[in-house]
Amino acid sequence: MTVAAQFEIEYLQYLGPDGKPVAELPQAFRDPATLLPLFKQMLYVRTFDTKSIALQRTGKLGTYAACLGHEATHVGIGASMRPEDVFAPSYREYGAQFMRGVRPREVLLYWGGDERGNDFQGPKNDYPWCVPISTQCLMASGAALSFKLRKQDRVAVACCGDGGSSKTDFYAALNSAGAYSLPLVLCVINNGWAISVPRAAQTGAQTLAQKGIAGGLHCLQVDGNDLVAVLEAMRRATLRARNGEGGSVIEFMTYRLHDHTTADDARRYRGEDEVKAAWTREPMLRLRQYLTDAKLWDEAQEKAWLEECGRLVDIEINAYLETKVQPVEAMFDYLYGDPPPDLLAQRAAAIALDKAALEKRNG
Amino acid sequence: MTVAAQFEIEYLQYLGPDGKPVAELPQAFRDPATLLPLFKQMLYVRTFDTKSIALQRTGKLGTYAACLGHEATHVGIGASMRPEDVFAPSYREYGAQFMRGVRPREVLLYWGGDERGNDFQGPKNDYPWCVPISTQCLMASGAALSFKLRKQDRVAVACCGDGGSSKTDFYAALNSAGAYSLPLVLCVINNGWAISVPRAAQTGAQTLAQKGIAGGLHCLQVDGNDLVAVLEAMRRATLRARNGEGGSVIEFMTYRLHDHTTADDARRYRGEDEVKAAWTREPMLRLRQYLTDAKLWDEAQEKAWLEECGRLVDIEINAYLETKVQPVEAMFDYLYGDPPPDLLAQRAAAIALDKAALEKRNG
Amino acid sequence: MAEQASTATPITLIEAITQALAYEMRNDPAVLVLGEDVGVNGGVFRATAGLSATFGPERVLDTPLDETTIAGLTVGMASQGMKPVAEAQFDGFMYPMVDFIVCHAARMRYRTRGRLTCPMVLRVPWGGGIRAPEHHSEANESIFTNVPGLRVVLPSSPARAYGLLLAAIRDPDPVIFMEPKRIYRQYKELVPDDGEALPLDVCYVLRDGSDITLVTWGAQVKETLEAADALAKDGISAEVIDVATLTPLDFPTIAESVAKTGRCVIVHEAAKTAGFGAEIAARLAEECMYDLVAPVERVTGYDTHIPLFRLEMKYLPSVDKIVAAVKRAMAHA
Amino acid sequence: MAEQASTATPITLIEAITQALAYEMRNDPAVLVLGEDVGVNGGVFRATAGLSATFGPERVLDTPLDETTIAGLTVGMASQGMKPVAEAQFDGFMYPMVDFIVCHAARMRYRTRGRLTCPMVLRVPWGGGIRAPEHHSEANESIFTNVPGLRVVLPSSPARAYGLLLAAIRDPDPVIFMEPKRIYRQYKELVPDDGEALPLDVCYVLRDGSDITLVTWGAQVKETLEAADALAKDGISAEVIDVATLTPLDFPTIAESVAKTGRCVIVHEAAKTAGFGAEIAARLAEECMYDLVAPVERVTGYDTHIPLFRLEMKYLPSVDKIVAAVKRAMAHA
Ligand SMILES: Cc1ncc(C[n+]2csc(CCOP(=O)(O)OP(=O)(O)O)c2C)c(N)n1
Ligand SMILES: Cc1ncc(C[n+]2csc(CCOP(=O)(O)OP(=O)(O)O)c2C)c(N)n1
Ligand SMILES: [Mg+2]
Ligand SMILES: [Mg+2]
Repeated sequence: MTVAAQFEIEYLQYLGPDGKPVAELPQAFRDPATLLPLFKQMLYVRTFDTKSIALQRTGKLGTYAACLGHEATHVGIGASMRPEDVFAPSYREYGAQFMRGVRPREVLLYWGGDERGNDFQGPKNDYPWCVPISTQCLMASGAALSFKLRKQDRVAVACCGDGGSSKTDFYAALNSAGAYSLPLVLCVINNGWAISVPRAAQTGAQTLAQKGIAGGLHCLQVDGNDLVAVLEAMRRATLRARNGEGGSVIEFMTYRLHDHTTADDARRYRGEDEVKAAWTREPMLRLRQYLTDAKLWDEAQEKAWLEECGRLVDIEINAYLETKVQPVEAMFDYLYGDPPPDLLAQRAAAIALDKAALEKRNG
Repeated sequence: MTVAAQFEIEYLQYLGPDGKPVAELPQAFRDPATLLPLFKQMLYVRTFDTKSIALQRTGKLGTYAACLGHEATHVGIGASMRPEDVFAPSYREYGAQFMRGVRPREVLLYWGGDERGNDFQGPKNDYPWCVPISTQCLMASGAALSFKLRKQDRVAVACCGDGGSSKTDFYAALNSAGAYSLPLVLCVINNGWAISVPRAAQTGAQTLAQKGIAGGLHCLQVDGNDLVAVLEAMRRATLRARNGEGGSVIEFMTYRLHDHTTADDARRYRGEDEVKAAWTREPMLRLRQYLTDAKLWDEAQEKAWLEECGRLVDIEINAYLETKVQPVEAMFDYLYGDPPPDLLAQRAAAIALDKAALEKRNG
Repeated sequence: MAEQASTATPITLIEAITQALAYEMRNDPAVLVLGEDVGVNGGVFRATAGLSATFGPERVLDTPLDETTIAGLTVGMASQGMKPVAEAQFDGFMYPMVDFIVCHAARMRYRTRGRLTCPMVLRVPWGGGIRAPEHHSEANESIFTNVPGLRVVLPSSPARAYGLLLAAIRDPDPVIFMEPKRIYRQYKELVPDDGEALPLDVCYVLRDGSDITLVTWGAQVKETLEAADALAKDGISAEVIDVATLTPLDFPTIAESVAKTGRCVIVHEAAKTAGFGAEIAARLAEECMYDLVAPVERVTGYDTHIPLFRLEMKYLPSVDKIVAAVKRAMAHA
Repeated sequence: MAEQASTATPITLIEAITQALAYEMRNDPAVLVLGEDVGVNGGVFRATAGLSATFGPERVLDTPLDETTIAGLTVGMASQGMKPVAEAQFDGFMYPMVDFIVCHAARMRYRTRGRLTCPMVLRVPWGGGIRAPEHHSEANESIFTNVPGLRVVLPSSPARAYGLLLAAIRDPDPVIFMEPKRIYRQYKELVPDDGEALPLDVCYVLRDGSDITLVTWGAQVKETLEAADALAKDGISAEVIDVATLTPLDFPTIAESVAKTGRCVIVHEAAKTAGFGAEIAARLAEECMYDLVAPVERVTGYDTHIPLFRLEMKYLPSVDKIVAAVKRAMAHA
């Protein structure tokens, strides 16, 4: 038999679900102290997530996509990027975005029905949340192409889900990244479900990582609940990107512990057992154990930090709740850099109508 | 290192460019006599191709996409299908289509600007020529899905080019074929060029066959100038499909010996040397030699058969040239099964206009 | 739920959709449903609730998450003798389907001179007003209205949803079936599960009037009828037409009304410029000029994207906007 | 060829495109060109001929064969500070780009409140009449005319092609730039390579007249001007307007003309129903009713697909069809 090509996909895991190392930790992350701030960040993210869900349940937020269970993957990705890199999220990677300077109030504004949530005060070039699945991956490929053409030492990182890895835009992203050898890292966050559709129904591929083979990319599958594995995978991929070795597809194996969004009811389509089992593998548990074993963390510290997180998140929530609705003209003011006359006339009419309505209401 | 997955892509070649076997021929094609009718068909296709180009050059045909150099791949694919299977061509696989009963006059009508060329009198369920690249692959996947759902023992076979394998629709086809485990054979005919863009610029993948890995499909790379390799690859893939083992991606390595179409001038973008080298590997040469060595073919036979081919093709050309232009109402009559009143009014107006113009012209 | 299909309780528009799907799946084995989350989950709006349980997963297919895939598989199946009813989960996710709809669905019959056809339906929850996230609120019917070979249908009541969906599935050609999600559960009405389809190229006169014709479709039918009520109090008699089948358009029904009233206001939630209202106004300018005593008006979404939900109601046509336009028209004699 | 850019010989429309691209690539390092076969091959219509040799392959990118890819990469680059000019090889291959154009290009500024923008151009050879294969002859401008945030431009002379393409590249927002391929090489005119852009929201009055206004765009400008000549012989004075920038539309220029002439015939090659002509007729019905002495007419492609080339000329508007419509309009007083 003549062989035309051969491939092998590596799997990375360092911390087992019980917090014990299952392999020698990579050099860069061998000192547990480097992990501590990220663990704290994961706790902060979970606090934010919990409070956001509560906010939605009390009618103070629109539909919200929780990130429960994804904290290690999200925070690890964010931690692996440089400020000048560009991040292209889907819609639940708050952990990564906070690391890049997106403010929680911006997240809330977006899910609260206000476009200003996308006007990040921190990472000015990062992409906004992206509702059309996986289109962010291809835009990120375009961003990476622009870096390469301008010889900028920058990497584009995009996230999508297991469902998103079926989307043609995801394939277009990896195809183009391969064709142009781009500094692109495609992070496939496999949380087992795309709303109600299980991973197995998305594709006949054994791993989602292997999709990268289709474009000649570097492929890795990692335990996405293991922060160390996430960091190591991202380290390798961003290094390759910076060295001109091209793009990567990384599959992060994690689990969506919450409903798809607050508009969803996962009990319709998935069993309790599966969720229960997933809770034993969730990312906080093992990292807390590992840091506790390393004498870097204890219950008291956790309690204090969670209180601090609550306080910090509440500041953001209040800032969100206090943000006034945009004036009616906001729907006209960001459409064109050079707005056409007809639009300006509509704008004026809308303002007049709004004023009249207000006056009517006020008697 | 923990390995998540491993893959190997097999390469098939049986007849070398010189017509000598390079490996033991597969059982099914060991008797050279089985190859003879297909060789004759390849010669017929080349005759048709040559005459079609001439027809275009003399203004009797519109833009025409030649198939020079692809004969083994095309004829081999067509020969491997059953009548009840469905074929989804791109736009140059005449060799496959003739095997399925498409008439040369239909090919000419299509390129001659007449929709009736797609109204195949032979394979009633085959797809028409498909100009939007690779969309036929995804339609074929839908056809395969319909076979599977209705438990029909039928296979869908689609062809696209090396360029076409970059198209998102191609990826969607392989993704869906994998997800539903469909009886689909995706034939990627790698002729080195997509108009002016070389294969290397399409993707970073070492082979195009490996794209199938992204969907968990069976992958093969074959020498597309070697009819035996083509037949064997198709035999394996269609067998898998019929056995419920799912879809395949086969990469056929061949070469586009002609310009992309008659509207193209390949000298603008590719060197003479490459073309010259390709002529030494073209499919007729080796098969002729092999059959000659097997005492099944000689120059006299070839001469006689080519004459017969010329005669047969001329009948088709004449039938094409004699086909009257459709009446003006033809542009209305196949739009809706149940045409709406406004359209019927436009139809009547168009007929009246046409009649008036004719009368004016005739004095 | 499919099982309740034949009971005689009033149902909502979304239940009427389910009822029609279930009816036709029982009636015709070639009919199947596909889309994201349409299976066990029953669709994000519950349009396919119960169908998987009743008809099995082979007739209610969850697809991989890719709209190109849904469109392509649908065209592939339809051209091989099945009658697929595909779902786009939301209006804003329909764009990747445009290529297959325009290049293949709308052309299959034409291209092959009738040898292959494409009897498919694409169902799409359509329009704004439900406080949903981005791309869940778009009124994008005019992407398809200039494409020959398609039918674009947009029902606005449970009964019309039922009858028109049956008609759409039975039609031998591709139908884009847009469902005004804002009124999915607005009210219930009795919709006998009798399998009776409605004609596909007919506009519905919902209210008779003599002073002005209000032409609308989709969720805006609600505001338009409310506006007509309000106007009646002011002594203005408005005729209300639900276009329901945008293309091919039943213009004669509109023309007949305008011949009577002499005035016309067109209401739709899509952006104004080149929205489908333009076509109706154009036909009026071509064919009814001598009937018109007042300029035509369009009350529509502004020429900008529908904002996120904090502002969306200010974008949409409202009763006030419609009433104001009618009053302007009534000032002409 | 880029090198000939500054010579003072008359050039064709397609050469004017090349000249504008070369000018702006010299002028602005952020500008780059991408598409299928745009590199060494210089584009299937030679629009980018010579650019790769002059500016190098890093500014003239051949893409993998996928229009989704082209659109996505373009939006990605544009949102990161480059000014990409993408080419769709033919009109019929533009549909897979719709998603990125509508969901991202047209919304980038809006969605991010101006934080990110999308200054890109999508060039598309447009329309029928060149005896080309299937999907090479489509007039599909109305796919985009109802989409806020875009500009749709369609020049019809070498000088307008040059000036409008420069304007499109410099515009801070996405521009769909459709090029009437039938008249790519119809005639030559002097187009100084002075880098002067034309305004993007202006209709061009190509011929003054007093009896009727003919409104058109693209290749049909040719037939419309010829019709005006023919009508002049019959004593009918037709004003001819090239819309050129469809959206945002410069309606005042059209209204002003109709105020003078009282009659209007709109000519375009896209199918009639919901073609962009509908928008112009609608504006007339809304804003110019009292000026009109005759019903508006649209002379357009029929509501069917443009046939393959044996019949395509019977589909397209012709001088005869335009003249007949004008004569009908002139019968009204
Ligand atoms: C193009 C498109 N189609 C459908 C949807 C609706 N939708 C939102 S999220 C989702 C599932 C996504 O699953 P996955 O990619 O696995 O990401 P996850 O939500 O699990 O993080 C779907 C179908 C969408 N947003 N965009
Ligand atoms: C969607 C689409 N984009 C562009 C084209 C124009 N086009 C026709 S053939 C071709 C190249 C195809 O190359 P390949 O897939 O390798 O097939 P080959 O012609 O070599 O057989 C291109 C770009 C098209 N037909 N469809
Ligand atoms: Mg998921
Ligand atoms: Mg090729």
